[in-house]
Amino acid sequence: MKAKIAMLAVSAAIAAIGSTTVLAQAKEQFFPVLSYRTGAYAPNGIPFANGYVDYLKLVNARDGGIDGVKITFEECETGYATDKGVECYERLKGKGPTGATLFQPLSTGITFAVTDKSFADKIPIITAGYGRADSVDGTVFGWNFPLGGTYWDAADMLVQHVGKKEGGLDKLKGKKIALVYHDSPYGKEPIALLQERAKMHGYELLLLPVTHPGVEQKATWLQIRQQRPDYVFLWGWGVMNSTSLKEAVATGYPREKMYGVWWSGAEPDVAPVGEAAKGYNALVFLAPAGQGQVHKDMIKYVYDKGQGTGKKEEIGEVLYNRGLVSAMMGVEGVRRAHIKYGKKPLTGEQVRWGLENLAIDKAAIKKLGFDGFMLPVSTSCVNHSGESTASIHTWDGKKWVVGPDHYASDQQILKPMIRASAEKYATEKKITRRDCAKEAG
Amino acid sequence: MFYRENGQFKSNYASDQQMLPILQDRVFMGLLLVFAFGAVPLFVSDYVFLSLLIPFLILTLAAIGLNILVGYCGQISIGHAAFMSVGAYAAYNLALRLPQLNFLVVLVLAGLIAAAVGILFGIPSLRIKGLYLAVATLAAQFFTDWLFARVKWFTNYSSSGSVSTAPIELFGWKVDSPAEKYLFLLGVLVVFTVVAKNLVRGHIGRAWMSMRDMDVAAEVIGIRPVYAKLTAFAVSSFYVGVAGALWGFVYLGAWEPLAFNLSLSLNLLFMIIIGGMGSLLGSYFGAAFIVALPILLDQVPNWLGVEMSTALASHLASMIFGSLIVFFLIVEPHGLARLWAIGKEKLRLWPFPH
Amino acid sequence: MNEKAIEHAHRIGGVVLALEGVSLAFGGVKALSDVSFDVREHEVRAIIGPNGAGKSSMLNVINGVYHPQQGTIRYLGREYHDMDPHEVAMSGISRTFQNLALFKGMSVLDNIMSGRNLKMHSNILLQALRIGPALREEIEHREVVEGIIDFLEIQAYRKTQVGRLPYGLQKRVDLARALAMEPRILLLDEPMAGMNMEEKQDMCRFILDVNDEFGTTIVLIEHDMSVVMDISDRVLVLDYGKKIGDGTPDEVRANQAVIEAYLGVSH
Amino acid sequence: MSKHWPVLTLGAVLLVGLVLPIATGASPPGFYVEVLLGGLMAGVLYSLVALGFALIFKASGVFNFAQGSMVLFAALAVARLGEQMPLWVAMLLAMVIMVALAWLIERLVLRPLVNQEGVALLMATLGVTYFLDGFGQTLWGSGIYKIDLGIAKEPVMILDQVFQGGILVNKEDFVAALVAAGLVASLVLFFQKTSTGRALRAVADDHQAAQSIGIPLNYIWVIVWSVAGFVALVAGVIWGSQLGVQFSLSQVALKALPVVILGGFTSIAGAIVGGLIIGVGEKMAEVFLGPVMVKVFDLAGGGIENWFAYVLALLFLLVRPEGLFGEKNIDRV
Repeated sequence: MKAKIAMLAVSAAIAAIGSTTVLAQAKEQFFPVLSYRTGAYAPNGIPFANGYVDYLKLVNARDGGIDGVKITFEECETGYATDKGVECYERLKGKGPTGATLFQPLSTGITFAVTDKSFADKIPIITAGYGRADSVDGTVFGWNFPLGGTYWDAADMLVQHVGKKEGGLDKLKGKKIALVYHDSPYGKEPIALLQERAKMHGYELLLLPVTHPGVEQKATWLQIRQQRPDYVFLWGWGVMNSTSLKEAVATGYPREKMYGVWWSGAEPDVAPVGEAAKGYNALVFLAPAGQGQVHKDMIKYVYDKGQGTGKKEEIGEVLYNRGLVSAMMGVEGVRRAHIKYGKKPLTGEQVRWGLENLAIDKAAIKKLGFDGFMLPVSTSCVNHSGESTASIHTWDGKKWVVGPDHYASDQQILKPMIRASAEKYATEKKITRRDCAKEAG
Repeated sequence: MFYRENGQFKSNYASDQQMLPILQDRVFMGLLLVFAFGAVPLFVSDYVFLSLLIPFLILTLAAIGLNILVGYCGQISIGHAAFMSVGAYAAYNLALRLPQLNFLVVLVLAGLIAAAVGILFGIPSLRIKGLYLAVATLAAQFFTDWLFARVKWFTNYSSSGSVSTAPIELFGWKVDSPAEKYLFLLGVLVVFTVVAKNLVRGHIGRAWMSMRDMDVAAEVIGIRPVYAKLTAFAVSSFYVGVAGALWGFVYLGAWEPLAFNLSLSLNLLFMIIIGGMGSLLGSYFGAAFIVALPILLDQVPNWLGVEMSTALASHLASMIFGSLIVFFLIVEPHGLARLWAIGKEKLRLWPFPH
Repeated sequence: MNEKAIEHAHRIGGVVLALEGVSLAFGGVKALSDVSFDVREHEVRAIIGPNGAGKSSMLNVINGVYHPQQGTIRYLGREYHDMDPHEVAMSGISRTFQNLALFKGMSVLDNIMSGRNLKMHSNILLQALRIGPALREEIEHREVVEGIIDFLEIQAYRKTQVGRLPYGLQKRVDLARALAMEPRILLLDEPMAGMNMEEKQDMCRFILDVNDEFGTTIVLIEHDMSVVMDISDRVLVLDYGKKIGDGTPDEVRANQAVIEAYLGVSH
Repeated sequence: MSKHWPVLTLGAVLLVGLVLPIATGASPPGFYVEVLLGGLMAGVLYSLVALGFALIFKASGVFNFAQGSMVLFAALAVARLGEQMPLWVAMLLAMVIMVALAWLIERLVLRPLVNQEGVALLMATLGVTYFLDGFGQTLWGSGIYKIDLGIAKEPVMILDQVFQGGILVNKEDFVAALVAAGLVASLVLFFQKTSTGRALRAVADDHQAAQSIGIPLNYIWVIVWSVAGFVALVAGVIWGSQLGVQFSLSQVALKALPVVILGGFTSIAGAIVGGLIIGVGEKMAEVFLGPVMVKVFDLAGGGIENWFAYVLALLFLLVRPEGLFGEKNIDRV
């Protein structure tokens, strides 16, 4: 008797939780949205998520969906925590008539965790400007798309930039570069490349990890003051960035010699320091701050109708724009796949083909309203990232000013590193490489 | 009416000392096991396996481990995720460096390594008590957080500091699908629960409980505090270490040191307090509660059809979670297991309450 | 003297426990100063004195809870100084407590079983699997404990959590736990405090039976003078941590210092 | 004298640790003084937060894990209210909110849980933590906000005649440390000199005795939690002005935990001295010991300050379980 009641209760509870997946055979494409609007990284997570979600809304409002297929989406709060992110992934992967289209985990830690799952679930993972550097290799990482560049690209470009400032990469010999990094997979990714380059050019690399969430950096900057490195590369996220700048001010380290990765160069990073952060530089890739055609559309079709996710005045911030671009690339992947599979809701596996055959050229960018906000991207089965190019922008105390130079990572250095690292992963996981030539045929 | 022990006489001490002396309990347990092993895999979705049942099983194991230390031996630890991480990294390195080892052997060895570390961090318990000890156990938490992030050998020189594991294989059985993982974990948990039950009702269990209830008196009747406390730390860390290895290998698959941070430790403590200190059953209840509650709270607005931003939903969930913790502590400080026992007591008398 | 008493007097043997010049202080407060006394095999030895006289401290010194700053303790001819309580317990001295120190979260049975812990040796692995020696051990010791339960007439409460029992029964469980250790010397710290007349009589009977049937030496702290004078062979009187009298009940009753100490306090 | 050996040993070890970098020439003197000052300034703040812990523990036996969340909550209140009104009004208003919060916590959490075990109370404060984190962010938002105390952020160089390269002092840090030190001093005075303060200590020493001389316990608890709220407010404003007001503030308070165990849960002097020891100790360890460890063990970066304080406190407790100034516990049977 009691057993029966208990069993009924258990099965009812399990059924209740499991049954949220209502299968409606509608003409809809489901986009899961992993975001973090709470916790230590919320100040950065919010604008990004707003941009991401707004773009999906815009596509529906302006174009009536992707080629007539309506976008549905659901947000899931990860709090930038890996286990919560995995739970969100599991919760959302089966939703929608064709399952989740693609995931953008927005955390390197979550990316690492779901990469393993992608092989079984056959759902692409876009990590635009983050994620694992070796996942460029599409023959091993069949489902990862580090579009626009990885941290190895970023680190490579920064070394090139400081080399240029010194008057040639050979001038870096004997110099000291400090990497102040978020002590997580995200912050550790660039180390391998910086070490490789250090071997080539003979600079000394100083590694200074900062513990999550990064509010305690006094000792780190005392060490910088003691060691007096020629350059400081900043690989921070959230509050860590502003704290680093604040400590740099406090220890008198010149901001002009500090270079952030593209996640360390947005408004929330410099705003708390304000005027004192003047001269600080960061990589900017794809989307700097500002407004263009897409933003006008956004205001017209979404915000003026009261459908906006965030505040109107925050449209055009660096992280907002990055959210827009990330969403756009996912949408374009689907649009591309429509060519092969028809204009209907697609599965993750079908979308992968679209993402592997992305060809967003200058004309397409202009048409999409992103003129001036991103550079062309094209991918292939072998190369899941596309060319990575970026510039440096500098905080002038009030706004970000983009510098004139474009940098591209040196494939001669990166390719063998990617190959070796992907090989190691393949061996560990017992994965056989895809044969791209065969698949194309 | 159905739940009666009248007429069930015990003719010898052996039968009186059984795990479940009452017939109805044995039947119920049998049915439950049949249901859990046989029926659940048939109708449960992958999502429920991966997000609810698998974490529930692993965390129950960890909660039993922590309960042995806190609930049975009375030594508070707020840094127990440290031993989970020791177990996880030990298992990772064993599996990596000795690939021919059977995974069960890896598990046990990982547990033993965690136990050794547990004993090390348990030494202060011989000198300090109560909340001092509790805060001191944070040393284990922060030290292991640091250790696995910094010493490259532990992560096999992974450039990102993140490690990932290959699927488990047991005697040719590839534990891969959610249902298989569930069955494997359920098996492990059942074995470990029986072992824990044996320990706590054996003389070592009495030694632990006597330490908890009145340590001076325990020593006066001949129980060695060093032995009682350190075995509790060892057994507890062993359990938690095994749970950590499973958390890494079966649930996460890939992880970084942050996966075993302070909030996991605190969650483990919540589990045993909400579930019931000094109760194995309570560990199950507590783990179920703590695993399911945030997920349920996350989805409630969805079910109700209320449009709500995820941020607000998650803040509300946090508030409700916090309030429920306080509420439970006020209403039933002895946890859900006590409520269960009271219910059973009532059932024993039903329908004649006098 | 009746026959039983004579027989009892014959059984009393040599000195098993002797304390010499024991002093104990906490910070500046002296709990015991230069106290010496001995205990003989099979006797019932009482320690009396007003509140704060140092009686409980005396027991704590004997079983190693406190380590005296000065003085020696000689037990079975061996001198010990910094023995820990569990070592003292191993050597055959057990005790009950003034303010019930039972294990409140455990059942009556488990409380008493824990008194057998020092005689149980199966290793942790065997216990985990509960096989072979571990299981046999549990059953063997359970039998002994059942004997004690019968002896103290608490059969009905075996599975009850000890915290839920009335005070008088808890005192009995406390005694049962101490007896389960099969001690050579049993220290009883106010075994009858807070009991009514009937309960006291029961307890007296139990103490004497233990002394008779098991031949256990008993050291007893008690406030109730009539009880003390009735059942003890020799009485030690403490006041402010000092020994003011020692001898048979009759001798002590006649001791001027003792009378003054008692008159000065409460009676 | 002999029973003070753990304290003396600790002193000796710390002294050697202090002298070593400069004696071995590992650090130029100017830089050394900078590290020392940095440690002291951080230490004063640790002392302040530790004082919050010690106060509540002393008066109500609660180990208040919610201290960090109170810091965040107070800072958020000041920052968001400060957008609407002058800063000092915002601070006053925030103080009123903190008192109300203290009253609510007493009413809804502590009173129903009176006489529960320490660990249950600890968990209850964890529940309060979750609640406050959610509530604070719902009420005030989860972005990053500013508190501008109007102190210049540029560092100043002092004593550049004495030391080569001079000593860099951050004015903001310096002011913060001064404020914290002032607050610590005034709290100590409050407890030693005022009648309410003495009543609080009476409660701490003996609940029943305090009640019997007519001090209402509930009233005392509200006061203590309000004082803790005030401490949180000041800490929140100081840290918030330095780091920006955002969620991570709640975690800075964790830094004060080793201070509390090192100093003794109930000791005000312990909180102060412990804070300074740990502030200086961890900075010294990170800057001077860290690089050595990285070289010797081939580590991926230092970061030993995260556990250094805990391990230091733990080792000390091993030889002296009651902490620096805690009261010794004698088991009674």
